[in-house]
Amino acid sequence: MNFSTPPYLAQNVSVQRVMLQVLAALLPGIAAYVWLLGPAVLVQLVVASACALAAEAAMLRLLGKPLALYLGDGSALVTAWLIALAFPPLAPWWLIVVGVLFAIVIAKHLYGGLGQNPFNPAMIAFAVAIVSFPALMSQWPPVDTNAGFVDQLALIFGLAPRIDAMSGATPLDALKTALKLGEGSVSVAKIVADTSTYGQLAGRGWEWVAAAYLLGGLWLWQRKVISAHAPFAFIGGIALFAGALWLWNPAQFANPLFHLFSGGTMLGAFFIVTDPVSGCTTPKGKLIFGFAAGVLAYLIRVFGGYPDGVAFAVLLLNICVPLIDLYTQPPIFGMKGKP
Amino acid sequence: MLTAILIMALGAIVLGSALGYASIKFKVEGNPLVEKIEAILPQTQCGQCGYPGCKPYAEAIAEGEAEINLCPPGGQEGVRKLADLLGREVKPLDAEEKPKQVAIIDEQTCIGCTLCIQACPVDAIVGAAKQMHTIVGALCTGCELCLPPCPVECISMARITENIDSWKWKYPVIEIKQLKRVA
Amino acid sequence: MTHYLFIIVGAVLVNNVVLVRILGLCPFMGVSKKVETAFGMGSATTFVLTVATGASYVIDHFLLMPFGLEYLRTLSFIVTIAAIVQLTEMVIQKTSPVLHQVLGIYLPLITTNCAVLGVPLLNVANQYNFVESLLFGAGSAIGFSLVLVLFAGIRERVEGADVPVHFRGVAIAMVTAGLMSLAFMGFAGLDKYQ
Amino acid sequence: MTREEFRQIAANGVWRQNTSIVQILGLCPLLAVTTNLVNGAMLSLATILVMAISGAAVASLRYLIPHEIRIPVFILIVAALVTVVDLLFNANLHQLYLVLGIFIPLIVTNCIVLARVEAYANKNPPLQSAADGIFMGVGMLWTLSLLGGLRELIGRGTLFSGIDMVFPGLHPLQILPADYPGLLLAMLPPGAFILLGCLIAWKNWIESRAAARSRRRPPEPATAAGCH
Amino acid sequence: MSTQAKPPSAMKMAVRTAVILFLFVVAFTGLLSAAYLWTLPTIEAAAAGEKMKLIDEVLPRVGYDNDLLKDTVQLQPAAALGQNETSIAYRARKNGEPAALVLEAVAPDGYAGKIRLLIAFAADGAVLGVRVTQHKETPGLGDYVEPQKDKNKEHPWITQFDGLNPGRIDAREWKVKKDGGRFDSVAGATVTPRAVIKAVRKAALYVEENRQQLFAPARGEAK
Amino acid sequence: MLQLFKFKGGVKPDTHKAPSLQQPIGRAPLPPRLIVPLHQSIGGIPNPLVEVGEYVLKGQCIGSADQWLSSAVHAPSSGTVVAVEERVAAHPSGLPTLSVVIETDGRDQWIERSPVDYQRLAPERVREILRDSGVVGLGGAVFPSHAKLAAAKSVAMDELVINGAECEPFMTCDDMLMRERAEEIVRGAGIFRDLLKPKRVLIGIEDNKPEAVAAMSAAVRELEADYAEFEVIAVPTRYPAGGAKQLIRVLTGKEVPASRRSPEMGVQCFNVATAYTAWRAIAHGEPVISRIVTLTGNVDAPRNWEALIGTPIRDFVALGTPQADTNSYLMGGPMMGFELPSLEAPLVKASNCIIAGSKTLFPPALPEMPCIRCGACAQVCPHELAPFEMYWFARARNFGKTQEYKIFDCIECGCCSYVCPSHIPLVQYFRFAKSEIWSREREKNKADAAKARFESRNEREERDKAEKAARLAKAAAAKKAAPVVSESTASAAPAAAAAVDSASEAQAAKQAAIAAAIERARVQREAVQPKNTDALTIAQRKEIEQIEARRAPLQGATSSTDTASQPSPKEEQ
Ligand SMILES: Cc1cc2nc3c(=O)[nH]c(=O)nc-3n(C[C@H](O)[C@H](O)[C@H](O)COP(=O)(O)O)c2cc1C
Ligand SMILES: Cc1cc2nc3c(=O)[nH]c(=O)nc-3n(C[C@H](O)[C@H](O)[C@H](O)COP(=O)(O)O)c2cc1C
Ligand SMILES: Cc1cc2nc3c(=O)[nH]c(=O)nc-3n(C[C@H](O)[C@H](O)[C@H](O)COP(=O)(O)O)c2cc1C
Ligand SMILES: Cc1cc2nc3c(=O)[nH]c(=O)nc-3n(C[C@H](O)[C@H](O)[C@H](O)CO)c2cc1C
Ligand code: SF4
Ligand code: SF4
Ligand code: SF4
Ligand code: SF4
Ligand code: FES
Repeated sequence: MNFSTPPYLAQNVSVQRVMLQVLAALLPGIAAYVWLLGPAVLVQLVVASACALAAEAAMLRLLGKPLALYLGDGSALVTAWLIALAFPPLAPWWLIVVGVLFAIVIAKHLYGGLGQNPFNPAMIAFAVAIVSFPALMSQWPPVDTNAGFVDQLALIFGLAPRIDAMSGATPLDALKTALKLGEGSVSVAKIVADTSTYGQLAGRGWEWVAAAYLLGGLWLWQRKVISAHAPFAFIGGIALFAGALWLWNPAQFANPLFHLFSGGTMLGAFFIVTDPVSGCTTPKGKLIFGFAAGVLAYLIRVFGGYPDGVAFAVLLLNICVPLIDLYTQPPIFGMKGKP
Repeated sequence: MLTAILIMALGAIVLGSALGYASIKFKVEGNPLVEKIEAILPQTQCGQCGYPGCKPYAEAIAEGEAEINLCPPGGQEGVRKLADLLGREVKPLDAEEKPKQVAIIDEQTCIGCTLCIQACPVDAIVGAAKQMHTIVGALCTGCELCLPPCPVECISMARITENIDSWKWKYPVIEIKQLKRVA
Repeated sequence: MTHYLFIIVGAVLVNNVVLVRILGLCPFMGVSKKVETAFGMGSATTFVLTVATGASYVIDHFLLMPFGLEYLRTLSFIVTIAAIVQLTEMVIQKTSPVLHQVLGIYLPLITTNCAVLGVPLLNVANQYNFVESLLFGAGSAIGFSLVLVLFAGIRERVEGADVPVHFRGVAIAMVTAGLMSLAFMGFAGLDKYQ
Repeated sequence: MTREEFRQIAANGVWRQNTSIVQILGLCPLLAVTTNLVNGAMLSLATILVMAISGAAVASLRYLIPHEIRIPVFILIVAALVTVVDLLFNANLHQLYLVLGIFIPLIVTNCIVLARVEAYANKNPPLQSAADGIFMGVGMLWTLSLLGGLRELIGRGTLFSGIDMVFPGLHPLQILPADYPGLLLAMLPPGAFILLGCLIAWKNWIESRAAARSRRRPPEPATAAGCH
Repeated sequence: MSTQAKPPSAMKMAVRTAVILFLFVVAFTGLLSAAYLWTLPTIEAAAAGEKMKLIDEVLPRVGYDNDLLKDTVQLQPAAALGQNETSIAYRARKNGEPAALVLEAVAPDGYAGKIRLLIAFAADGAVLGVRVTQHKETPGLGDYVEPQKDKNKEHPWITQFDGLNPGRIDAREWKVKKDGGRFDSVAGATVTPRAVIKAVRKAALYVEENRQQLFAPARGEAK
Repeated sequence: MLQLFKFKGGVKPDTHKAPSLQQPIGRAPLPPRLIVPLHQSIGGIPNPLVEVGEYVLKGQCIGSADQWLSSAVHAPSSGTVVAVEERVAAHPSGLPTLSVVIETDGRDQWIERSPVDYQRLAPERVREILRDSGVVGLGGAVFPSHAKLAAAKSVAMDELVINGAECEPFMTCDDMLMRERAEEIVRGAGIFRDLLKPKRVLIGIEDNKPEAVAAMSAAVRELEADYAEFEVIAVPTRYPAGGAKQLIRVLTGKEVPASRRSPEMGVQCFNVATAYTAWRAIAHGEPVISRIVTLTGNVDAPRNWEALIGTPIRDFVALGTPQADTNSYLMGGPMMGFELPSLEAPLVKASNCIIAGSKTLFPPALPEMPCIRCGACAQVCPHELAPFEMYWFARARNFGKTQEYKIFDCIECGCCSYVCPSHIPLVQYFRFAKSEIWSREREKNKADAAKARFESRNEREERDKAEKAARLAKAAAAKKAAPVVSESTASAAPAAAAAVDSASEAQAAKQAAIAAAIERARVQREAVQPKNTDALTIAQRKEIEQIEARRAPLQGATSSTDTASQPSPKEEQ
């Protein structure tokens, strides 16, 4: 029997379209990335996508779910792309594979697949990788050493030895290390002036990548794929804390703009804290989620043990989502101003 | 060694007397858990759980003596609720789930012996001695306890069928693939 | 002052008893199916753990150490804790039925919560003074309650998910606890300024 | 104790009522000390010792213990035994003692010990209680060893590391290639949780397969959530 | 089930339970104490053995002939050692002459907190050996200062200190190669080695400064 | 101009209203047979007043209101009753319901009508007339209107809202009614006004119906004198602006929570068609026997028809000549209506619209994907609920949680399903959860009652046992001829003395009787059993009927709530 149910009308929307729009919004950021660091990241994107689709297909088969229906929804691709963009571009291929497998198999399908995972799969991948392979995960190629594509390929696929020249650190990491070694005797201004790692706002050229993510994010917002609550609360959280500490001691703490345009801030704000599945759903909840994630990300990147804190901050807030949602349910029709 | 024993013995006396004193002073009767459990049981009073009624079964569960999956009228749903209440794992019901039934007396055959009235735990049968008996459908819990005592076997069970008022909306989609997997 | 703050932050988040130190897991897994019950368990444990750290400190410093009886620590701590728990239970049951409704069924379980013995033993190992011990005890207990309640929140949600059959129940809860613990690794280093 | 009884006790302890993957008790040592196989196995052995003796002790003394103070008395007995074991480890396996840290004294609060004492030894004769303790411990032994072995293998590519602490002459085995990078996560708490989760799922799978074979009718999933 | 019996009064119950608990406690504490007394010597020996095993790693047995666990000196808290509590230094003597000194130092600025070190100094101030005894550095990254974890099994990183005398080496050289010094380091993890190098140097300078007291033959308190 | 308010959420689907607005309301031809279900409104089931073979006149009452919350049912035309039996109902279940089937004689002869001047009657009497005329809410809920016409005692009535919004796509019956019969609607609203005594009467009409607004405004203007407090207001077009609570919100700014009824907040709402029928009932003495039904969708001639209640839908849809690719028929609008399980079902008072559907008009539902918690549903929910949370728990059958998320505040408007990118039939899940909860509620009540009876029975048995023991003791004492009766037994059974009677003797007699009865019954059964049950003689049937008749009062006396679970005699055999 054709079990048809009201309403018999429906808007022309689908999960696939939502996901494709998210992928599209990532393109400007990817373009800037390629321009800055060479095409290595494209290789990573391909590796991650292929692995994600394969893992997704395998899990769907294993769990007896309709393959055609789910494989095309694009959510695995979003996860894969975010992983590829969050990992160092010259990380060995197997590192990304491990990350993607963790994300798709454990973080997503053990919880029943799309829409049911309490944790952000891409961030699980990142956390697993940085905890397990901190050395590989903190080596970023310096912006200037634009090695040829072939060299990059060789590095990714382990055909060439990993040399020190290829392993710098991100501006955030470098600044943190420098401050730590300086033991209060050097100021941020001096460090930033000293080396060539730092550009106008954040790392040399990195601000362009961040700006491109911002652009894509704003487009998503305009298309109503995401709501503005979480991203802006996230940015606000980082800016507030960075600003306060910077005002208090500009020698030891970088200015807020540096923090907004370096590391994973922009990618996180528009593509990660907005993940509908693992994030909060109520407006107030989204504000709390974004703000607290921003604050935690800042604290972890400045005081904690990892160069950037977006992934851990998001995961920590993922833990709190059910309770935040529970306690921030907006009053329903007719119950405003009443308990 | 002696100090050790002395110090520990001191502690023992203090704690021991405190505990002994409190165990009498703060004695509490009754068990609120039993009531909560009983509220979940279907009150069919059929004894299929192996206990003479729902309350004894509730007491046995509260004591930790009985499994939670013994009540067939409660069904799997009842097991789930008990598991929820008691924080135990859900277990499959220890019997087949039966459809809901009511007892019907074939009035032509009934001899008015009153034996079924005595058997019915919930007073669902009316009638007087040597007169015809009848079962009030709305009150009958379908426990089947009136079947065996009837000397002329005039009582039978009928399935309750759905009508427009008791009709329920069905679970929307049956994910066929999913089902197969579970099976 | 900041020193005390770091002890608390360290105990609640950075070295969370459950997710980082791996103590008190049985109640963590057992009493986290519902937020409400998790909250009850958390409150009961917080109370007992705080009292237990205080009592243990007193026993250790005034009964055991003066006589060089450190080897009796485990024995004396746990017997005292068991007695405290039982007394508390009986008193609450009689005096405040409401409170007993909330905490009653959890109290007896607390005796077999490793954290309740583990935290006093860690206090001894860390050579904390009385105030530090209490803060550490309370902090650990709060950390326990916090993750317990959050975990229960997630479990309530995951119960509705389409988890693969063999993973339903405890197995997926374990995986969830693992991912929570992974998230908590993000706090690493935040207490190093102590 | 009849043979049948013995078999029952053994089957219960080793598989059917396995503390770690069925009763989900005694988790702390299970997860905390299983960074390698040797640690897991050694702690289990210590626990077996404690459980066997405490079971027997409680079962023999059960008529002397008043109901009101049974818990403190059980704990007293267990704690005394644990401390003895602790002292023995300290004296004879000092290095291992340092590695296992507070998890030896914590055998006291290991829920299994007390749970078995309360649920079994308190109601059964000494011999059975001792057997129950031993087999419960054996159940724990194999799960801890398995988990420890898995974590070690995935995390480092070796097996039996730390064996030299117990048998000074022996050496760990390098199972995976020497340049295996090692998934450190497996050695850390998250890895422990996740692997145990998988172990429990594995057991569920085995049981449902066995049930399917014997009944040709699948059981309900453990939790009745989800859709039918 | 003696529910029919009249419950005893609270006082009576208190006495009864107290007595029973008392008996149990006496019995089991006795058992425990006996075990303790029985194992005590072995435990002490094991602990001492453990200590010696550690010391052996930084200071070969051949260099001295006294029982250095007995020949100790108490050090007051000193910033140079990174210690804020008193610590103990062990003195090795050969034929009564000071041969070496083993002390504990702490590098406070490791990547993830304190790194505890055990360092042996020769009588002339040269470093004989260094071992990390406790640290929280990132596994797989900063933990190569621990020889068991070091990939380079031939010449673990920590052995680079052996035989060096900071008094004779320029301070500028007492750094990782990346900073223009003489010490190797693993790329991507230079915070840890920098901290260890600095701590060893500070400790050496401390020994240099207090050599008189530290190697003094008499049992006395240093500084 | 009145200040309008906004309600949150809502959607704007294509309206598809134009096709059925091209023609004036037509009068549907008299069908040969009318099937009139007795249960057409919320509340008690009307009792049948006619028997098979009886001749009825148009407008004759064939089912009387059962209780206060119930509404009468009338014969839509004159003819002969050919059956009073279960017939498939216009209900999503497709289950049958007790209906009166009338073979029309084509004369369409009215029963005597008695118009009244309601202003002279007591309000109570007016409400009674409305009830007995079968006036129920024609906005969809078919709630007996007289029940809504009692103002709350504590709160003064501020506004009476007349609902002409008609926000559902396709549907135009109210629009046409307002265009053509505006005056009678206003007069009907006047009756409501006179009963409720509100300060203002607000007639809300969506602004995509300018003709209706104009017609209604004109009617109000013409009747100026008596209807000064009437105001016709165009409200923004947005589904579900016609939901009573939404319209009240838009017009008055008041939000009526689910837990309260609108009169408690000084406002009440009626549909325009309800007002119209109320006027017809009072001023013309015509009970509700017909209504305007939109016939539209995949038909050649979409139009509004005034059709008799009871018209089989098969006959009705033929009026519009459905196109060849028609694959389904909806009753109600596409947002809240349902697919008719059978065309044999008749039109009822609730049937405001019949839509012929086709693949192009209503594409088959896309496969359901998992919810990605995007929140789109929550944004459009007019009751500001969290549909995805309710869905999550309804799916997992965690009904307690669905109630925490206020599933009973859901008005099943379908906005959430309309926007869901995962194509989840959310409303279905909610309906499923609601009916499960209701059914559990019923079962729980039943269990509680059973428990109470079980306990009282146990108590009684205890008492009986004690009494019996006392009696026996006494008898024994008497036999022994002991001169003194012990104090306690005497007090335990003071009344039993009269019935002193050898207990064992009675027992033996009983035993013998039972044995005899068993024998009798065996013989009887042997005689009866071989017979096939469906070959019963008339006499036997009569007998069964007599038994039934005897049982009926018994049931009535003892059954309190659930008559539903009593199986019909057919199932018995
Ligand atoms: C998760 C993580 C853990 C780290 N742990 C250590 C560590 O334990 N020791 C260390 O020296 N560097 C560690 N680092 C690297 C430092 O952040 C810093 O990048 C590095 O020490 C700079 O070294 P370089 O001067 O060789 O580039 C870690 C980095 C990350 C991302
Ligand atoms: C059980 C029940 C009792 C009701 N009682 C009254 C009442 O006493 N007075 C009244 O004006 N409306 C009453 N209502 C009507 C509702 O408040 C509402 O106006 C009516 O159901 C119309 O619903 P609709 O807005 O969905 O068409 C009652 C509704 C229900 C379901
Ligand atoms: C989502 C929804 C939409 C509705 N749309 C209309 C409508 O467009 N017109 C209408 O008269 N009633 C509509 N109703 C019914 C009204 O809520 C309400 O029942 C009616 O106006 C009350 O009048 P009545 O009792 O006279 O039917 C709708 C109800 C719901 C729940
Ligand atoms: C706005 C938006 C943001 C998303 N962000 C993430 C993300 O951060 N990580 C991820 O794994 N998937 C992300 N997804 C994809 C999808 O929600 C994710 O795969 C689910 O968590 C899988 O159940 C995103 C999707 C959307 C629409
Ligand atoms: S089986 Fe269920 S309904 Fe029957 S007596 Fe036992 S508890 Fe009651
Ligand atoms: S009538 Fe029969 S089946 Fe029904 S409740 Fe009574 S004994 Fe049970
Ligand atoms: S619109 Fe659909 S997918 Fe989005 S939250 Fe609601 S139910 Fe989920
Ligand atoms: S159907 Fe219910 S939940 Fe959905 S939008 Fe309408 S009122 Fe809200
Ligand atoms: S072993 Fe059970 S709580 Fe730790």
